[in-house]
Amino acid sequence: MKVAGYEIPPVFSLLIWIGLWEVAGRMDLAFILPPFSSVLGELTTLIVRHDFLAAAWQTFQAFAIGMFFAITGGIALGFIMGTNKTANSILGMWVNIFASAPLSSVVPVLMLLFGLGQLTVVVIVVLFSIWIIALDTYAGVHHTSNSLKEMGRSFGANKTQLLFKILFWAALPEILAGVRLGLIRAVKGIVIGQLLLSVVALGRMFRTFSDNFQFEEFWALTLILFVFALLFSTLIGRLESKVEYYAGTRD
Amino acid sequence: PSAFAQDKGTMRVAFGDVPGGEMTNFMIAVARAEERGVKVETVFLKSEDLAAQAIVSGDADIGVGTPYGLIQRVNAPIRMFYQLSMLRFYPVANAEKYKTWKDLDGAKVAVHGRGSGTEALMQVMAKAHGVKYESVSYVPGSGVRAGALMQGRIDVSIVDYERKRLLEREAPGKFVFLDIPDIKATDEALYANTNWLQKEEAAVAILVEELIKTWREINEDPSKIVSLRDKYNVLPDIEKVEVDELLPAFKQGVSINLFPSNGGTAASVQEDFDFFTTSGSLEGNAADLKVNDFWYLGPATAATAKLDAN
Amino acid sequence: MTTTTSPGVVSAESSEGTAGLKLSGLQLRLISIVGFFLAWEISGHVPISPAFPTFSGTMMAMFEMIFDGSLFLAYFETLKPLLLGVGISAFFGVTIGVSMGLNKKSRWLWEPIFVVLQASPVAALIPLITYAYGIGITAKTVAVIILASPIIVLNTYKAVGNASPVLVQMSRAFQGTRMQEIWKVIIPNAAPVIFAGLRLGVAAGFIGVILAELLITPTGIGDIISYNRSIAKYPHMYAAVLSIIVFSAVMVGMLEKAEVKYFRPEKKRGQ
Amino acid sequence: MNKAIHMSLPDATTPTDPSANIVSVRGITKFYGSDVHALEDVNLDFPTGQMTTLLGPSGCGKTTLLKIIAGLLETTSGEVMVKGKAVTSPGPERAFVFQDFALLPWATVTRNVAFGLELTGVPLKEREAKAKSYIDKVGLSGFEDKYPHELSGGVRQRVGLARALAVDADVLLMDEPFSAVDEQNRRKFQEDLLHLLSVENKTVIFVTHSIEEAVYVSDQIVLLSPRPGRIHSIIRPELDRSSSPDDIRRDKVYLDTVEEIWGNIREYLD
Amino acid sequence: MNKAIHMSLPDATTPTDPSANIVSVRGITKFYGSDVHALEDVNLDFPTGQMTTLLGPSGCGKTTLLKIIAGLLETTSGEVMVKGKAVTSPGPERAFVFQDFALLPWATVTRNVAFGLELTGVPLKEREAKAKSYIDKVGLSGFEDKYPHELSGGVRQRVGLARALAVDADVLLMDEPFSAVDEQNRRKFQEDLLHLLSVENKTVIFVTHSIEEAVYVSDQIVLLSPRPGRIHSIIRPELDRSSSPDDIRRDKVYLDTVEEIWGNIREYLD
Ligand SMILES: Nc1ncnc2c1ncn2[C@@H]1O[C@H](COP(=O)(O)OP(=O)(O)OP(=O)(O)O)[C@@H](O)[C@H]1O
Ligand SMILES: Nc1ncnc2c1ncn2[C@@H]1O[C@H](COP(=O)(O)OP(=O)(O)OP(=O)(O)O)[C@@H](O)[C@H]1O
Ligand SMILES: [Mg+2]
Ligand SMILES: [Mg+2]
Repeated sequence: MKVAGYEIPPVFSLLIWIGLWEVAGRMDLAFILPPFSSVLGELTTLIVRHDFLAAAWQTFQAFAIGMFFAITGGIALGFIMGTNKTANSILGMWVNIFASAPLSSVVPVLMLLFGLGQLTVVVIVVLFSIWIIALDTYAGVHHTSNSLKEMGRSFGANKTQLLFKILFWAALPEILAGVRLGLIRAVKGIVIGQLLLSVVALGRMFRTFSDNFQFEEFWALTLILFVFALLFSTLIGRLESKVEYYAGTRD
Repeated sequence: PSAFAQDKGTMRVAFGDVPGGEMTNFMIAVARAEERGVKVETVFLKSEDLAAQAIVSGDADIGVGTPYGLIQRVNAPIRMFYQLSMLRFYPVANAEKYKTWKDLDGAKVAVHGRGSGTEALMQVMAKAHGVKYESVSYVPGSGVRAGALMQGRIDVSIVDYERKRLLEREAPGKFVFLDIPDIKATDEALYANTNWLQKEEAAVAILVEELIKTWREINEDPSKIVSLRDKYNVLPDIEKVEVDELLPAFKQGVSINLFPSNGGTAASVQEDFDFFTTSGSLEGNAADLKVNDFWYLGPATAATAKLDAN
Repeated sequence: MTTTTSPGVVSAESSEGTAGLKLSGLQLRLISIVGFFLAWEISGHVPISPAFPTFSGTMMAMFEMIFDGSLFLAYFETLKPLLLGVGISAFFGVTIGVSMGLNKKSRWLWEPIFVVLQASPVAALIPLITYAYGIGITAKTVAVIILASPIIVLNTYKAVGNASPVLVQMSRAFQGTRMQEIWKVIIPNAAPVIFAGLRLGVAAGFIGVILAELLITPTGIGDIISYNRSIAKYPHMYAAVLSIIVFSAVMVGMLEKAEVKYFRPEKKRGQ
Repeated sequence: MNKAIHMSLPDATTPTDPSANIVSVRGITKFYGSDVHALEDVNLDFPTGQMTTLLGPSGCGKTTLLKIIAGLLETTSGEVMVKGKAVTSPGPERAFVFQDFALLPWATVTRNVAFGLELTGVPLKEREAKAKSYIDKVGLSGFEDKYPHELSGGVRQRVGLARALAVDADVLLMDEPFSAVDEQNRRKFQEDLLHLLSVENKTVIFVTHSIEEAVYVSDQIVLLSPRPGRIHSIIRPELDRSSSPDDIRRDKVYLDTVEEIWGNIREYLD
Repeated sequence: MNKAIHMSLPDATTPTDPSANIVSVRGITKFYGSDVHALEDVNLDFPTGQMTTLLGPSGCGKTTLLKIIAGLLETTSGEVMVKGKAVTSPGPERAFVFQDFALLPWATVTRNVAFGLELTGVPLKEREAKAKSYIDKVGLSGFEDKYPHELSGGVRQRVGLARALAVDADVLLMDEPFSAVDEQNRRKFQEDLLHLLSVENKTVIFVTHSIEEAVYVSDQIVLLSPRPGRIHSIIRPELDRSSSPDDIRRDKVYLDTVEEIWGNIREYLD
């Protein structure tokens, strides 16, 4: 949008929304919505609290471990589906079901199976993100142009070379897109899991804050999570744009 | 004292709630038990049924709640062994619309959960006053119900004494608290698997002793809750609002006999049977139920005897 | 009928000419389903945990709930906020998305906020909904809306924004008005992607409604799950979870079929 | 005729007879943004009823020029006259045939062919009848109810052609209409097109990369220089179009013209 | 030479001299699945050092035949002999040039050209030196560090050609190498290719849709009939390749051959 001849980047429209929030908060329209400025104020005190740091660290650990398994597992799954027809017709169905299943209903069951500790949270991260990574990887492998594969074979590539010198790189843009979506889903999964179980720290904080009507803290915590999710997806988005030039040039 | 500091076993306690000021007395007792060599790990789950599930599946050793229905239905070898607090709930209604129990005919009521003590209480009262609710909906968490009440989203509910204080403080005059007869029933108890209780007899004995000791101390002088919390540095992270509430809350709690001082007896269990059969959580006739099918009173009896002897 | 290489005897599924004994995709899938249930049954007998029922037990519980009607009642309860929420999200989401695709100012205003909502764990806000919208169907509908609408808006916006410039030019070259361009070219052109967005919206809405039923007030399927857990009737709990997964898979699958049937004739042929 | 090929640099000041030239462009310059200079002062006349080809190396601005004539792009300066009147937007007297066909994937062949009429509000019955007649004319009978994805490239382009013919414009603008059609069908299509145009009496402005195609189909060939596109030369191959396609392709004039143009273009290639 | 064009139907029983024909195919039949019959009993010889073109209507099985020769597809029956030995998989004596170039989008021109060598384990230094020499030969000097997306179609195909040349195979298999290159650059490329091959002494099997291209570049043209592909005829245009490209294109033999093939193919078109 242009104002007085200057191009204003779209992100600035967020400022309008934040402004509305601030006004609504100051007018006391709803008691759950404190002014944005006081949320920001709470933000600084929140992030130095040691229970927050412990909670964040614990959550991040589960997140990192889970993502590691989801990424490796998802890519492997995608490659198996992309290179083997039989595997695809079996796995494809399951992956598609789980990718769109209401996993929030599974969370109560997971605790029964994986206990009360970090393991459950790790499993939630994996469960929320692995399917989309597998699907995207599969799409990348599946759509790798036939002539690229044939090129490899005609110049004498063996299976390993085909996989690591051609297929992997050809599928990379889709893999990265899958990882980005997987990360977003994992963050959502962690929040859903912690809200439903309160096993791990952040969920506990959410619950405490909302029970005690501490809405500044509540929004501050939400804001941190949002920023975290956006940060991660932007980072992966950066990587993605680095390989974008060749995602567009092939069929 | 060093002789006591040796390892007496580990116990994992599963709460059906997030940590809050109302757990301070329990955590003090835990800290004292730890001084005597019992290691206690705590997990905080979203709801009581999750805690029960953790005990059933063996993920935790001790649960917090009143799983009468569970014990009767699943035939699980689970027994309660320590009575933590008495049922103290306060039916509340929007003062603009309702004044007495009689007005509640055809009202929409929100309680904690299906089969919960809160539902039981509301149903018992309805029966007693001959009214019929239009619907009963389930809204877990006294805090949530209090919030919804303040927002005018619900008009009739039932809250714990802590939220009652909150409602009185935040919106004086807006709500009426309906009177209920003195009810003698357990709100929260500790329970565990019988095998585990036998295996960890020593550790359980220590924990129960410290619980009773602490409960008695606080019943004698509620202000001790603050000094003991500082001394043992329990729940250092609870919110400031909760810290401020600590003393008044416990003072009032003591004044209404919230904290039984002997950990449960055959008589208190019998009272539970009366209440929970009326409410429908337990099936059958109160007189036919056997204490030993639900409670393992050994540790509490022993500890009371020991402490009384001193 | 003596050689396997002669044309005509091999199923069309297999690409290689000699695969007379190969199983079709459908058969493989059925086998994998049976295998899954078998593994479940066995591990239920082991047992993994006292709270892990067998498959047969779960199915018994499922039939019990089907025959006493409680499952249908529960679905009725669950589908109300779901359909309402998805319907509202679809109406406003598509409207906002189309306006974003057609109008720069609208895009400037809405795009960042929906990108943020899409990328963030908005589920965290569900506990707050109760304070704002109470505990009834409104709150649950709102939960569905906040989860379902970002994906619907963004898909619609992308579809409309990326409307084939060649087709738009074609419409202009034949003196189509702006309205004709929008209604006869841009929207039909975007329809498949918009519909795909609705499908994703339904999937997100399912997550939202279950979450709301578990977090706000237990009704419908969420109530079956949490109530049966609280009284340790684990087979019933598992039956409810299984049924909702199957139900959503079927529903999303049907939407996908409809999408292919009505919007993507080229895909239908290809498969 | 002695001199088979006329070459001339156009002269903007020469008064042209508006009835002889249905389309004229005057002093057209086009910039994309501030630094892509696509066309520089192009002056051209398109004689009524004739076929003019725009030829030149890739990126020289052929498509740009054609779209400016169609009214789909604005000029930076200069103007387009159609039947003596300056125009800046698409009009009923011009119809466009797109390189990549631009068919509606969700519409049948009949609806696609009738789409131009649909946009101008012709009633359903009438436009379907009209579409049908052009479907027959371009040799698509039997394909009426098919969808574009069921057709091969050559057939799709015939649909695009029928659509342009159906609106009954005087001028057909074609941007590399055969580039997505395979070589052999293309050759057939060229012959069919010439035949059709001899019956329909249209003015055609045609963009192509193929020198042979240009020489084979055109009355007038405009050779453009690389970016910024300027007119390099205008060539009028005086072929005897009454002879058979095969004879034309071995005609000395044809071969000379191809060779000459090739000689001119070759220097621009990479 | 009196008779410019030899036409013959191949005879599978004629004994052929294996040293004269580097590649031979015998009785090749190919089904895709059970109902797509792509090729039917194809027998062909490819003389060493010569350029053979496969020509035929779309879908007649040209690509299929070429891929079978490359060892990329299995036959349903029949066999491919390379240097007298039956082969069923790709081998170092054959190199493929792809219609859509098949370049690695993430690799520079140098790495792409050296990719065939990389796969066979040639050390980095050596293969880069070799790649460089072929990059120069196909006229790509200066493009070494560019990525495919930065190149035009014509330039990309030169990279594909250099890659095939770099592995030093005896036989080059080319599937419509120019179809994605624009017409004018294509013509230039044809000339360059002929020149390059006269130096390199390769056997080339070439698929194309363009009759002119086939006649212009080939020693031997194999005309295939529509699906299932069978050999329709084999034509050897005896052109004098020492004359200039422009002269060749107006040579009577050239024009006659084009016309004749066109006459044959035309009947198959839609
Ligand atoms: N929308 C645009 N923005 C910026 N530059 C453009 C745009 N469209 C075309 N150009 C540039 O303008 C020049 C002329 O483009 P145009 O498409 O008219 O060429 P052309 O002669 O049709 O090329 P081709 O033979 O490849 O179709 C090219 O250099 C092109 O890169
Ligand atoms: N993988 C495949 N599965 C089934 N049918 C195929 C497959 N590949 C090719 N065909 C069919 O086999 C026939 C021959 O195909 P091929 O690609 O060899 O033809 P072509 O002569 O190269 O055609 P074009 O000139 O269009 O490139 C075609 O009818 C095609 O549809
Ligand atoms: Mg162009
Ligand atoms: Mg082919």
